[in-house]
Amino acid sequence: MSFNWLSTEIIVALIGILLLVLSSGLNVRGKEILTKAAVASMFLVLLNAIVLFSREQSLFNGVYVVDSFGNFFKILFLLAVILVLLSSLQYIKRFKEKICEFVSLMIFAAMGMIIMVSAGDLITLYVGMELMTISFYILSAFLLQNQFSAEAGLKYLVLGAISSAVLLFGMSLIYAVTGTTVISEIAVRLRTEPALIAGVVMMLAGFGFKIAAVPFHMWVPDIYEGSPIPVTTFLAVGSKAAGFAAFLRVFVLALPLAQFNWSIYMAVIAALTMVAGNLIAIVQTDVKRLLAYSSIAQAGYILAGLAAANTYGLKGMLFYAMLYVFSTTGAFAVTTAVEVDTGSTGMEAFAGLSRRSPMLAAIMTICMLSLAGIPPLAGFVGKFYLFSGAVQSGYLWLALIGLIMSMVSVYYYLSLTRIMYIGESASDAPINPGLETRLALWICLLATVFIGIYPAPLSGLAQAAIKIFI
Amino acid sequence: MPSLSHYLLLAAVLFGIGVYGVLSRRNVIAVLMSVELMLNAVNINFIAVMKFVPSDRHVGQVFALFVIVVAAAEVAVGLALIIAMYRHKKSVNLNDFNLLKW
Amino acid sequence: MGSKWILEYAWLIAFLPFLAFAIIGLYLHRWPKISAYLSIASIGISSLLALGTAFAVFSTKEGVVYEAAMRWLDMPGLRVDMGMLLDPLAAVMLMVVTVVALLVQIYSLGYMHDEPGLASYYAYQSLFAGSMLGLVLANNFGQLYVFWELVGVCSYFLIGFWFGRNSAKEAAKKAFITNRVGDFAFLLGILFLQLLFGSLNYGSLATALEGYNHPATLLIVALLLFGGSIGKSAQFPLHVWLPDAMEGPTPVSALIHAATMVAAGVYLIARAFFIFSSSSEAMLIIAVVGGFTALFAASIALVLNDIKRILAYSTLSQLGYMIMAMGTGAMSASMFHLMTHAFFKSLLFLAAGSVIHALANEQDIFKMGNLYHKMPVTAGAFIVGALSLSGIPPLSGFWSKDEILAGALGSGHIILYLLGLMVALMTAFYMFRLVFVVFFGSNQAEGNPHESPWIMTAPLAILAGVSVVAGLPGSPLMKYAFGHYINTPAALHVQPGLLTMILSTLFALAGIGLAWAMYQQKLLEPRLLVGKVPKLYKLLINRYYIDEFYAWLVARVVDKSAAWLFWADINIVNRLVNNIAFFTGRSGETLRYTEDGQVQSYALYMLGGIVVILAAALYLSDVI
Amino acid sequence: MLSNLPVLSLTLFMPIIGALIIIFLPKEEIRPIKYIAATSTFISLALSILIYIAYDRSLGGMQFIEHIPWIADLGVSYALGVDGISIPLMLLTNLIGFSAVYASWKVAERIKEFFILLLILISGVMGTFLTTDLFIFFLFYEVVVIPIYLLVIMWGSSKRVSKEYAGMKLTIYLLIGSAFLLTGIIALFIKAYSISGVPSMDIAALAGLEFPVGFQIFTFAFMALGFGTLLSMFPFHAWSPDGYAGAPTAVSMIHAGVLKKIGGYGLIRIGIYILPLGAQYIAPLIAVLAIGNIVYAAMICLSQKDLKYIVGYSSVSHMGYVLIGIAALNLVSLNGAVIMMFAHGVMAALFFAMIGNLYEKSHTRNVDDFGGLAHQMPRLASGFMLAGLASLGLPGLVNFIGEFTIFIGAFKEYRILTIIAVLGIVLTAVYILRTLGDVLFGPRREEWDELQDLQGPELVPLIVLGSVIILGGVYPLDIMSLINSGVEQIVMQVGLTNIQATILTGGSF
Repeated sequence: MSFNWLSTEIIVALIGILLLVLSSGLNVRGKEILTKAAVASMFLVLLNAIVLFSREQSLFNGVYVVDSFGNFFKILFLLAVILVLLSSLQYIKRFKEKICEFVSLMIFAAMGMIIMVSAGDLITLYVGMELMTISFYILSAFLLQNQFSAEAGLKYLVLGAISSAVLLFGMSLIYAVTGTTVISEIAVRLRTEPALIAGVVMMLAGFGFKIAAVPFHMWVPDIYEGSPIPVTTFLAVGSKAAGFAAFLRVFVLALPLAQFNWSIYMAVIAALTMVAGNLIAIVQTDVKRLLAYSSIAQAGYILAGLAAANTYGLKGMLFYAMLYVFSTTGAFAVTTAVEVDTGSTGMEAFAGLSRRSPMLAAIMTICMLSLAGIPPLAGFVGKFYLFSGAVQSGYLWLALIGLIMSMVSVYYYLSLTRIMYIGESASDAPINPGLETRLALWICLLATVFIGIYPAPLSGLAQAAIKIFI
Repeated sequence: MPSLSHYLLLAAVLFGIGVYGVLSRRNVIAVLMSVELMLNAVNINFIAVMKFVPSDRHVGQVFALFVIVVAAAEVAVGLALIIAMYRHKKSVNLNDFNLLKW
Repeated sequence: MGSKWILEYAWLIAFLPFLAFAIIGLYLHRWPKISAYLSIASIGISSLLALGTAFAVFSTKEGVVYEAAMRWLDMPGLRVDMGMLLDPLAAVMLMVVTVVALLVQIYSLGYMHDEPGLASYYAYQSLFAGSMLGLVLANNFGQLYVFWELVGVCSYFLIGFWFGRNSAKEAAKKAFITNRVGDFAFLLGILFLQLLFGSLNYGSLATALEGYNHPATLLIVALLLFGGSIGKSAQFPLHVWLPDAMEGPTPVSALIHAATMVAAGVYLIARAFFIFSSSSEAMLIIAVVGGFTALFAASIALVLNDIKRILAYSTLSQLGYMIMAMGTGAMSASMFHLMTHAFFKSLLFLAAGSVIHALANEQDIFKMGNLYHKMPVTAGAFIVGALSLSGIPPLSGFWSKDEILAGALGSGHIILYLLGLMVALMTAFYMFRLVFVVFFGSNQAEGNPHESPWIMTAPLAILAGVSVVAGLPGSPLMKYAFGHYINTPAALHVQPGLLTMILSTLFALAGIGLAWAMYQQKLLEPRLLVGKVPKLYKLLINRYYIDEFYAWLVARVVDKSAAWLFWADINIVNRLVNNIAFFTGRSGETLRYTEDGQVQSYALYMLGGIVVILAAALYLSDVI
Repeated sequence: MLSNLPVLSLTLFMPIIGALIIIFLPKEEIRPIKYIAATSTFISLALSILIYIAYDRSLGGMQFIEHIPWIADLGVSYALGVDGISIPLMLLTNLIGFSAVYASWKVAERIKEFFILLLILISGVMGTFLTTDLFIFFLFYEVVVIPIYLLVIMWGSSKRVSKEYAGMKLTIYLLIGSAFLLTGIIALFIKAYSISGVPSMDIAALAGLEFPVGFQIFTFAFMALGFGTLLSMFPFHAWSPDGYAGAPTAVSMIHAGVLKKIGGYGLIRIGIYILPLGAQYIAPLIAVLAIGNIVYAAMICLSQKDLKYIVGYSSVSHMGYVLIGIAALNLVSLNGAVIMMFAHGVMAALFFAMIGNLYEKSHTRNVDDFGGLAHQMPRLASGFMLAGLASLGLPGLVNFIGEFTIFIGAFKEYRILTIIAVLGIVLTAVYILRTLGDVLFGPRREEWDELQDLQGPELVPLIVLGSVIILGGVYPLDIMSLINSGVEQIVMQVGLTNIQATILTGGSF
């Protein structure tokens, strides 16, 4: 029976729905406990997903596939949602009685991502993507009273809809050329013709929107800045990873380079993304917006792996996506804690953080440096994989630009570090982020350091996950 | 008898009109409607291809249906957000929604 | 053969002072007296060893040559040993250095008795003695260079011993830097030797050089090596540091800046004579430089008033003499003069020091006078030294100077010979100008000068005695033994004839007479003479404006260009970096404004991006 | 006994262990924090001296090897090993690390954080010299960048430029240089993979491969840019004087003393060893730039008034010697480059320790503010004097060995350039003696009468570093034979021949 293979998906959906159902009639306190229970059960799902990592099966005539690639990302999304929720339990108290809706939407978004990466067919992919995206529209605007949040939701919706339309148009053109939407069959029936190229380019744009590649990145800073921080975090780590996973599966499996060499466009886009993201980040003064631009730059690095489209590159993408979860969540979790304490995410809110809470400052610094690719943190190994892949495919220039831009990025990360370490804070009271956030922070910190120092396990996992492409 | 390329051309034109609407209209509801045009262009493609390309007979139809459903959901959320935004700004003009920038 | 064993221990001669230095520096700096005794004891033992070594070396008719070495710096392609080459040349130098150093150190006990930094003074003295002896012992250029620099730094420390005085500070710096300029050339010379012959050992080089036939290269190498001599022996144009070096304590001037260290340049030429002599052009240049310095310095000495500076210029002049002799090929004559000069010039300095000491650091000779009666021993010693320096027979200076003059004549350099005579006359004049003004003049010194304590006069007496007899080994009385031992096949050895001797003596006597006439009998008023040639006097008293020229060079050329380069570093190199950073930030600032908050412009970027990519893709792929 | 223990790991991680212990100490426990820092660095120092003694020179090659496969698909191993080139630099690191702890004894603010960062820094620097794996090498190199930044901005000082500017410039400049380096490393790794079919980051294994000439030139250029920046190769030196001026004493000591040397070490161990043909092609250009270092920076020193700038620019100048030694690519010159790195490290560290001490007490570093300090502070003066004399290459001090050997070696390849380089010894003498004279000598100045001379812990840097300067200078045979055993192996293996086609003379292979 096929449903046995879908245990993760089913349980996640059930948790999301149950959360909604059970919450009705509970008071705020009860809802808070319920959300914690939901997070705990998500953790069990995560364990389950880890155990079932190596399962492989194609379901429903190939419309839905269970493979190690999908399983890798399932683990990633579950980790991400758990970490994000853990780190935001303090933050989301402000939603009061809507807290369960919020959490359940987060879980649905994760569900959408899971479907997206397991799709064996463009239709499934689209549906999963929309589940995720529509959840995010709502989540972005979850602070409805807040103009920024509402505006972010609306902007995301308009732009997201446009990008969906573009993506769909691309898919329809591919369908026109091949007559199929099953990903594994497209490759077989591919013919080089203008419609194919148009289709590929439009799909590239559609996925590019999700992963925030230049010039499809414009929504990112606004939406990241306006949304509630947990949503921003999940957008950054989850939505982006899902975008990459789908991107990867479709482009590498369905669109062989021999038919149409999309690799070079990827490379150029990757380079532009790194440059633009990092350069604009330099002048930012709001930490959320800064991290938004930084996440654009990160997308550029990961895209370099896709442009390479070889073992190192793909492995690097998976590797990087995973470590990106820890590093970014860690950075955002600190931001959340600071926001909860000071009510602001401006850089000045971080002043003197190292005196108030040395651990928070240290974690923020370490996570950011991991994003910048400073060893011995995880980001360095990830970049090493990605750029090794790029060099192997002949994109030495891309590697050079990427590495130089990484170093440029250190500038703004260190600017924030400087504020944290030598800035003068108004109050000297320590920030208490709460037990769950602490847990999330320590997980992020330890994972970032551990992966950086001993990357072999994660790299082995990534290796296993990409075997469908080789 | 129109061939596939005619349909594709039609879809492309429709998509183009949608794009134009998206870029030029200031009313956010009109923009959403333009997006619907773009999605409809996609649907035309799917249906036409299904008719002309000899394989997987029903996929195009199914896809189009999904698109329609999802688009409906999207619009539902969209309208809700527009109302929320209208409460803040007393406007549905996209140009006014620029608190978030730079 | 019984005394040969001592040669194996000759390294102790240099080692003991080093040991004393280390012990004083590490443990004894709080006990100045003990430091002093330790230092004197070590140099005392060294001088005994040096005498023993000399006996052993001169025990055979031809002179014993003994070489030993240990590896110091060793790798394929470069080997520098710490070794010792004992031959008559080294033996003579060892004797000279140890004896003078010993006497100076004893003398210093009196001269420096109430000095707070006595321990460090003796530490530097020991370090100097060790380095100088190491230099003498060296069997290769690498080692020579090492100790060459070390004596330089000792000189730096000792000139600047009274570091609280700005003048001493400046003089020390000047000495070191000027020497560095010479060493620049010297080091290049060494580099050439290593490059050309693959070795720095004297013996190997001499062998290698025999088959070498490349006069232009040899000329360059010889001149570069000579650069070291110019610096260390203060030849023109690098002579400027030596007069200033008189800022140091007088015993230091006696030891380092008269007798030993400054003679190292001469010793270098003697040691490397096989290189110099193989390039006749180089020899000529050396001779000319030496001769010129001799005359030039002597001319300045004529007009100065500072007792130590007069002696300093005299040293310059005499060093020029020695260098000139080397240039004419009269190597042994030059070395002979080096030896005698070491004795009588240190004698002169120590005697001058005794005077200065007695007069509470007064150095202007016209503020002295009639000291003969108050300081008889000092005066006597000084006069012996002055006579010897002037070349009055049978004092040591006479023999050595005559050999140099004979060498110049014998090698056919008539002009140099005449120049030498001229210098002899000038030397006698300025020395006896000094003698008459200081010891016999009618002026009365201020205060109540009295004879120095025995600890100072005893070394004077000994040195005076040595100055008298040191000429004997080079005289007919000992059958020119000096020239017999210290010789190389390439060197010229001319024994002065009777005529030369008489001529030079006459010139010296003429100088003395002139001084007597002008300063004792006042037959000729010096002021009138000055009035006759005011410009010449001004030129002389300003030392030919050479110091001013260097000061100008440093301030206007070196410092100006340094300031300019710093400006360039800040405004070009640094600004470039800053500008790159600035433009990076600036472009971020510019790009930032693409995010104008307008959804539709975002959409425009997206859709425009698609169009561009699509156009590029269609254009690049050959489907249409 | 030594062979059974992972002695290199122990040496390497001792400071980190110290840092970990300090993390768990309350920040008020000032004395234990300092003692732990001192103890852990002392253990490392003692171990490295032990390694120095126990290393078998007749055998040569890598010894005390530790090898644990680490990342299989990148061919990375946690591989440690030392040879004649790395031992002196490891020793240098620990000498300076130990001294730096004492030079920081009087740090007043955030003592706990300071020593944690300092210890991490020491371990990081050491790691680059101990590893035989290219990946780990780069990893350790970059590990140190961030602690340095934090140390500069938190404990640095602002004079001509602010410490924030100096720290940021230093960090970003070096990181961008390292981007080129890393690109080179990746290119090398990928190329080697395609040649041998096995991914490997082992330096020796990479050196065993024959890379095409064009690739070598290209990659070496990248590495030269990366390492050259770190070595403050003209004109990429702009970070160096400002950085040292802004940094706290211990960082200046470690940065100028050891960190910079990673550049030279990398050029030899990675550049020349793996890419000999590329090295030969690029070398003349490096030699020319080296002259830029030597003369240009020395000239600028003449116009400086801030003590730290003087030493900062002088270290740029001295790196020119190292560079020309490396560029000459023969046994003697490379030997000279290695010993010069060691010598300059000790000297610069001593200099900065003395300056730091003086600054701590007088709150100024301007030469004109001082004069006659030898009256009040004879010990400090002797420290200054020793460092200064070492800096100007006085025989009997270890720097002379480096300069002399480099000149001898370089003169074989570059006549004119070496002659200009030798000019450096004159310029160095001028600015060093000027500075020393103006600071230490001259009439006593009343305003500094209350300054305390060095005492207690402050003496440690002077004694430790000073004795090494003298010992190395008086008896260079031992350390040179060690260095030679390492350099000889590299030179023999890559078979460096006379330079034929080069970037300056043109020509092709």
